[in-house]
Amino acid sequence: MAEFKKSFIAALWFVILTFPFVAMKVDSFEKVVTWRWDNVLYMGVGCFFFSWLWRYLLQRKEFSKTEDKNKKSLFQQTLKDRLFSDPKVFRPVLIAAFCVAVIFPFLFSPYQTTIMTTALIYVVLGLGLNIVVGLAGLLDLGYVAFYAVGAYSYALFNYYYGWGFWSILPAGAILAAMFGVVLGVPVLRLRGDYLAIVTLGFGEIIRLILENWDEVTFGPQGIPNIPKPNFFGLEMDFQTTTLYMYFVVFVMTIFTIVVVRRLNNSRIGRAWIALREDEIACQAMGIDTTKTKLIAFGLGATWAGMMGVFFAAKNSFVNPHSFTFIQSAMILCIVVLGGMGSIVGAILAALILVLLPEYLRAFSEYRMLIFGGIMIIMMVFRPEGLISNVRRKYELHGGEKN
Amino acid sequence: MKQSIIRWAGSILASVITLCLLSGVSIADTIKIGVASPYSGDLASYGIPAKNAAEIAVKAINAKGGILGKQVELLAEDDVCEPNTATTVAAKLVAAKVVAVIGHLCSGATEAALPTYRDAKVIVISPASTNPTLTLSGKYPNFFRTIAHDAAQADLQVAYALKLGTKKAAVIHDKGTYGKGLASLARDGLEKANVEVVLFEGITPGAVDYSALIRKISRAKVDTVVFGGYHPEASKIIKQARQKKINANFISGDGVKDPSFLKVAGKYAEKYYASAPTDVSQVAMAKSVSDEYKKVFGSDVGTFSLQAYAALQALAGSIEAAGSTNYDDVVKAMRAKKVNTPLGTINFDASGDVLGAGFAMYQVMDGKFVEAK
Amino acid sequence: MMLKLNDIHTFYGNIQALKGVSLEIEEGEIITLIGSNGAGKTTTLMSVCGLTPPRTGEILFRGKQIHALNADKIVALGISQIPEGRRIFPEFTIKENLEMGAYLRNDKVEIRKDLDYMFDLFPILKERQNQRGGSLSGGEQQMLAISRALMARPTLLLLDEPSLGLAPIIVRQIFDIIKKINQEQKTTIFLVEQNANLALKVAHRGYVMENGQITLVDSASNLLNDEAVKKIYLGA
Amino acid sequence: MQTILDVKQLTMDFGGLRAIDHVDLDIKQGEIVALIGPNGAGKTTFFNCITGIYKPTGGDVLIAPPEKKQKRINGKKPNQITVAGLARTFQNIRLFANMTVLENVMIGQHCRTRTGIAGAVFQGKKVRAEERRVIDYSHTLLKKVGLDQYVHHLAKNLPYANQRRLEIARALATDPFLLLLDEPAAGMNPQETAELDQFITRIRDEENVSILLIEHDMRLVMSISDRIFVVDYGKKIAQGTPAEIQNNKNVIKAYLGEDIDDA
Amino acid sequence: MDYFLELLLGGLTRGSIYALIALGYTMVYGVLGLINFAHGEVYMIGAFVGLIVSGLLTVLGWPVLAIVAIATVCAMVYAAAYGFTIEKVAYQPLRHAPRLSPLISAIGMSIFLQNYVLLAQSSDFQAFPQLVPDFEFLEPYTHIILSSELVIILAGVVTLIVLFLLIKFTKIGKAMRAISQDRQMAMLLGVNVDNVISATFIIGSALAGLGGILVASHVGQINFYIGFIAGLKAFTAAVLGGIGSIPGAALGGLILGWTESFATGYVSSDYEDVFAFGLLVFILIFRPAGILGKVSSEKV
Repeated sequence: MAEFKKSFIAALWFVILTFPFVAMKVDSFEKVVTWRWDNVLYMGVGCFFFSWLWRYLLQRKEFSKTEDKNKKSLFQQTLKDRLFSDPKVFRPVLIAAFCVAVIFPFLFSPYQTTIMTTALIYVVLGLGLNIVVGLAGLLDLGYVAFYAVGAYSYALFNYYYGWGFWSILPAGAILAAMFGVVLGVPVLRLRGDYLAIVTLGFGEIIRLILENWDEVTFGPQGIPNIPKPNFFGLEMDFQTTTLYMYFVVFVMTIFTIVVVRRLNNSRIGRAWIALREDEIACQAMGIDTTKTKLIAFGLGATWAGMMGVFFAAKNSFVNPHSFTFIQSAMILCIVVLGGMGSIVGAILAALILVLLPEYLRAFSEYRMLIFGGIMIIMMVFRPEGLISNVRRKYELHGGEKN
Repeated sequence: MKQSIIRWAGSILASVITLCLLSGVSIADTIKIGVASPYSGDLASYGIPAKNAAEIAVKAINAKGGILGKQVELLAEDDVCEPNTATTVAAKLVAAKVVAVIGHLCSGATEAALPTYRDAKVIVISPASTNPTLTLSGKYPNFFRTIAHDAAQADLQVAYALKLGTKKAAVIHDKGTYGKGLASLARDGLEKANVEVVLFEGITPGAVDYSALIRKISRAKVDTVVFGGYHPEASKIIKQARQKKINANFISGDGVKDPSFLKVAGKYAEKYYASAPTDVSQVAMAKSVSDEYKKVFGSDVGTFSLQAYAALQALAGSIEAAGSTNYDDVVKAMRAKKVNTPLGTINFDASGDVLGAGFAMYQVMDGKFVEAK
Repeated sequence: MMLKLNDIHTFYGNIQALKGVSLEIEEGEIITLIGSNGAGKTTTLMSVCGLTPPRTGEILFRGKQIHALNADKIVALGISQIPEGRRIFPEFTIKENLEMGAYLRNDKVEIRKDLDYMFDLFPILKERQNQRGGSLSGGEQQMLAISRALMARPTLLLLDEPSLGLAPIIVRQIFDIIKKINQEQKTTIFLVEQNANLALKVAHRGYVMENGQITLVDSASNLLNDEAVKKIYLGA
Repeated sequence: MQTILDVKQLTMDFGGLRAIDHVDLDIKQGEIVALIGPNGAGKTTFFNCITGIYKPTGGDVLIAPPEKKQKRINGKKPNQITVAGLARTFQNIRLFANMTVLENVMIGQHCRTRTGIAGAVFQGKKVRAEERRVIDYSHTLLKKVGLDQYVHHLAKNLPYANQRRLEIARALATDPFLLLLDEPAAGMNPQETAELDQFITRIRDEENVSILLIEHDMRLVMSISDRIFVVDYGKKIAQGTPAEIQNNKNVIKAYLGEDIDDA
Repeated sequence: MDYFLELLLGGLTRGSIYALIALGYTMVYGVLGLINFAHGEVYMIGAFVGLIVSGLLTVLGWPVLAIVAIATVCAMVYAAAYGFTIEKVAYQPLRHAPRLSPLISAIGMSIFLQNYVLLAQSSDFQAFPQLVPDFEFLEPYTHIILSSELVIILAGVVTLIVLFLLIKFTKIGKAMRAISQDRQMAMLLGVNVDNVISATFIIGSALAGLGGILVASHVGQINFYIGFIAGLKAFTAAVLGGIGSIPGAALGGLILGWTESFATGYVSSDYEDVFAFGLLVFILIFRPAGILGKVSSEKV
């Protein structure tokens, strides 16, 4: 009964809170008020059950904290450990995922392939930002700037000099990396949230320059007719092009995963994590923190630049509207939702965040409302992200001999 | 915890698969038409009325027995006005085997989506994309629009500015594809006509106020201000300008000729000039559509509602004329067949621009848009 | 009986820090809890104060259950803690720090009186009353921390490692004051200390803690002579 | 004996406040030297000046690594100073909490290894060999400090005393000739402190480093130091052998108090 | 000179708006160390409540003065209630979560609220009645300052003074400052942290609601998206002035307002945001914690 009362109070509170919004619609110039009492009823009933569910889930979350300890040693820990560290389990899972990804476009419609292509773009972007935020711990809210640099370098080099996709792909990546380093030099001594707002500012500045520098970038009109990458000069129809673009981004994704994984477990990756954990101690260990940060920033930007080039090719059109702050926020969400520093997590989160709004299209207008709600719920019930980064265990044979 | 995640992911996967299957299964023997425009984000206020109008049009068509005896099914998709989402939407609609698409709204989104439709032989009729190159480039034989492109509008604005005796002008825009495009064309036209353009600047849509720019305009002492952009910004600008006692003429495009503009700007809107598609509000058909719209959705028709309605009717008429949904036949019919719509009797020229629905200049008089003499 | 802990178990997330701790404090006593770092001494204090409430077990203050109360309610009952590391508000002046100590009190006149008493107790604080708390040295901060806690007029004072990081000469002063408070104000004191030698010299009774459990209880003098305690905690 | 660290007239001002006032200090090879003084006397500031966290306002810090020429290091960045051969620990333990014990030590080797981005990506023979070497060396170090059963544990899960040891091991991994320890016995009980006593001496002998430490625990200081420096209010008030310091009037007045037995 | 004065006053108006919203960011950051990304949406909610209430009362034929007063109070109360609820739903369960998690739930909350208002009140721009009457004594000066601008500036000044006194001298203000320095210690002294955090959200949100209704009445229109840009700018202002510092938020708002105003007036409005963000970057390079923020050098 206490539960009932709590839910009732919550429902009442939300009804009062939402009352002016859902019940009334006012046109103050024609002086008409439209009343919509039915909405109030839906709101009340909905909130009543939702608050019940919410509290139930919160309790479960609290409860599982206690239980975890006991269970973990027996079952949970081993499952997770085996999934990510034991090659006997990890390899088949990997191979299976790989196979599914390869045959995916043959099984599903070009639409599914297109959204999967978009999802893979975000996987790579997420992994790139993961280097900066997840590993090195530098909160970057302007990541989209480097994405824009990549996209525009393809669009512009192609427009003015007729360069092709494959030659600009590395050029765009390098250009973005250079931008990363140049922007990084003055701002990287800032900490935490200050760094965040400055990078946000840089992201906006780059977008505004693209928007205002008509002579070169064509401003908000954007640049149309950007060619798709050619495949030995073959003419392709819509289906084949979609397929081809999917495989291009798929190969890029695999490449990214391999590189990021190797970096993560290397001397440089360890330095990044040390930097994230404790900057002062990191410096005291003889690590040049400025250089390490710049490498992280530059490398993160590289992936954004690379994906920018691909993005321009995929849409055959770029304009500044594609590179707003919301995009940066999306990519950051991928990193945090996935679990800071975790590669598998970033992949999963990118898939969820891109595919979810697509599959929520069935809810039409409610799409973004639900999306926002799910973001809150995921964070409340799984604040450390989907998968926490497990540190690698290095083999130790040499030491044993002594 | 781990388990619940897996279970959760599983249920998502299951629903995804179901949805995929559902989208694959289609009810036979309907004609599918897509509507793509923004229903979320900052431009939703243009996209939703266009979609609503299309829904009314389809209802009317279906009530009369459909096209070629088949019912019409409308697939509405949100493109958020983003090029990337637009290509996804295009792929989705193509996969759903639509005959034609009404949309997209933003020229950028249209531009990005068009190649996909062209390759899949899908007709696209935009109610709102006015960027001239979309038709003039000749790259998209599948593209039509029920709204004249910006160059025509800009010419009209320049002609009017000259008629008002403009010697010195300020051209303002909202940095958007539509606004800046139109404003640039107007500026070029004015300069060609030897009018001194003292200001050419963009404002940030959504900014809390524009007082600094207003003061700058006031100081420049111009005869005419041309604003390229939409009505929310226009009403903010005109309101503040009149309050600051600026008496220059204001000229804008169709983005401003909106009932909301009159409501929001109120008395300050008086004498504002706006070029727009020829007023059809007295045409019986447009009137009945507006009434129907108000009845169903409880609000006035939006900026592009009638264009969207007309696009659907033009399409329906052309399919009827072609006698099938065959792409080549319908495209041919689109050019040849004159269809009666709320915009008047229209068909399309070789490049896809609308014929029979032109632009006229309007001015706000006593709280209404009246055709300017 | 002033305070009674009855078989409390406390967790930090998944880690169990206290595994069934029971102890008792009589009115007017000084008791001390000694043990190595990480044994759970600080957690015991935090559990009493409601910052890390025990998951099971009960805490009674003058016979009343307090383990389910919020921290502010517990403070209102007259339990104050001086946490490890002093935790002076660095941006507040010394006076503001002291006033923060009397946060739950509304008797302006009495607060004024207590403020004067603190300034008598530690003249250095009076001298510097308008300086920022962050500008004090470690020893001065400890004095401020003690007087700030006393501003709440506690009947039970919990002290966590008051000697940590202080010069030997300061440590002696601090311990003198602890004794003085106990004698003059009749405040019951629960002292957690690394420096067992000193702690046992001022305390009446002592508890020894290892790995989240109480392993030994006795009078302070007995503990001082206990061979095992001597070896591990007294360094003899 | 060669002088490996020579601090001359070191001065440090914060705004108008003089935290260190013309302090001289020197360390000879193989020595264990302690720096003691009341709280706020400027001991940690002194450390921070030497290790580059602060830039001293005046004076010189000169180092002379074994078999190398003497050079001036004041104003250099902390990482450059570590590369030059000075390693330190912190008063409040600063481990990389979410990394494993082994990785913590491996980080120490960072400045003695070379692998770059390209190397990490392509994983060539040289890179793998270097990685192997780092792992083995770190493991050996961990064995020496007695932490080898914890290699794969996260640093934050270690018991307190072992965290202190790990911090020392991590500092040793940077291959220093001088180790600076900031209150290594803080928070340890007498037994642990006694073990630390032996541990520090052993490190000095086995790893061939000299040691400078700040400490409040007089028992430890008196038993392991070769020489002691005492500072108060930023000024050096005494220096000498433990016996000399114990009987120095100034030191007793400012720092030790009459009866040092309790502290 | 006149022109300069006009720009100065224009910047002051804009700056006061930024400051009003920035105060909420800075207060929440002070006690929770959290960027409340949904704060801009609270401002939007305030504006909408103002619209709905004033519309309703107009229809009911109430006198103008009563409408203004009630609409303003309702806007503030509702904004405060939303702020309070946002904290309870999206931030309180995340008190012990990793640092970035509340940021993401804040972004989610922002998306959620925008779409909630979009669905409940349509996406159209809605005309907002002019609540502030045209003062007659200002009539000769309207080319320099409008009555609504004057009211915004005054409201900004008054709010700031009240808030400053509140923080400096009241118990709750002291508790807020104590929490921002050391939350656990504040709890040990008997501060009910949850209540103080709620109070912070309530005060900050009420100010945003006030800002919302003032701006809406000045500009004359609102829709569900107005919170985004205003929020972003106000947040920039808060950081510029030194986030966590109340005078800093005010100063940051003013500087940002003036920068934009003068950039538009003397350079081009094309680049007003470039100037705004450029200034931010420039200032943070030289003062890494903002103008009035304290550089908290970590103790080693």
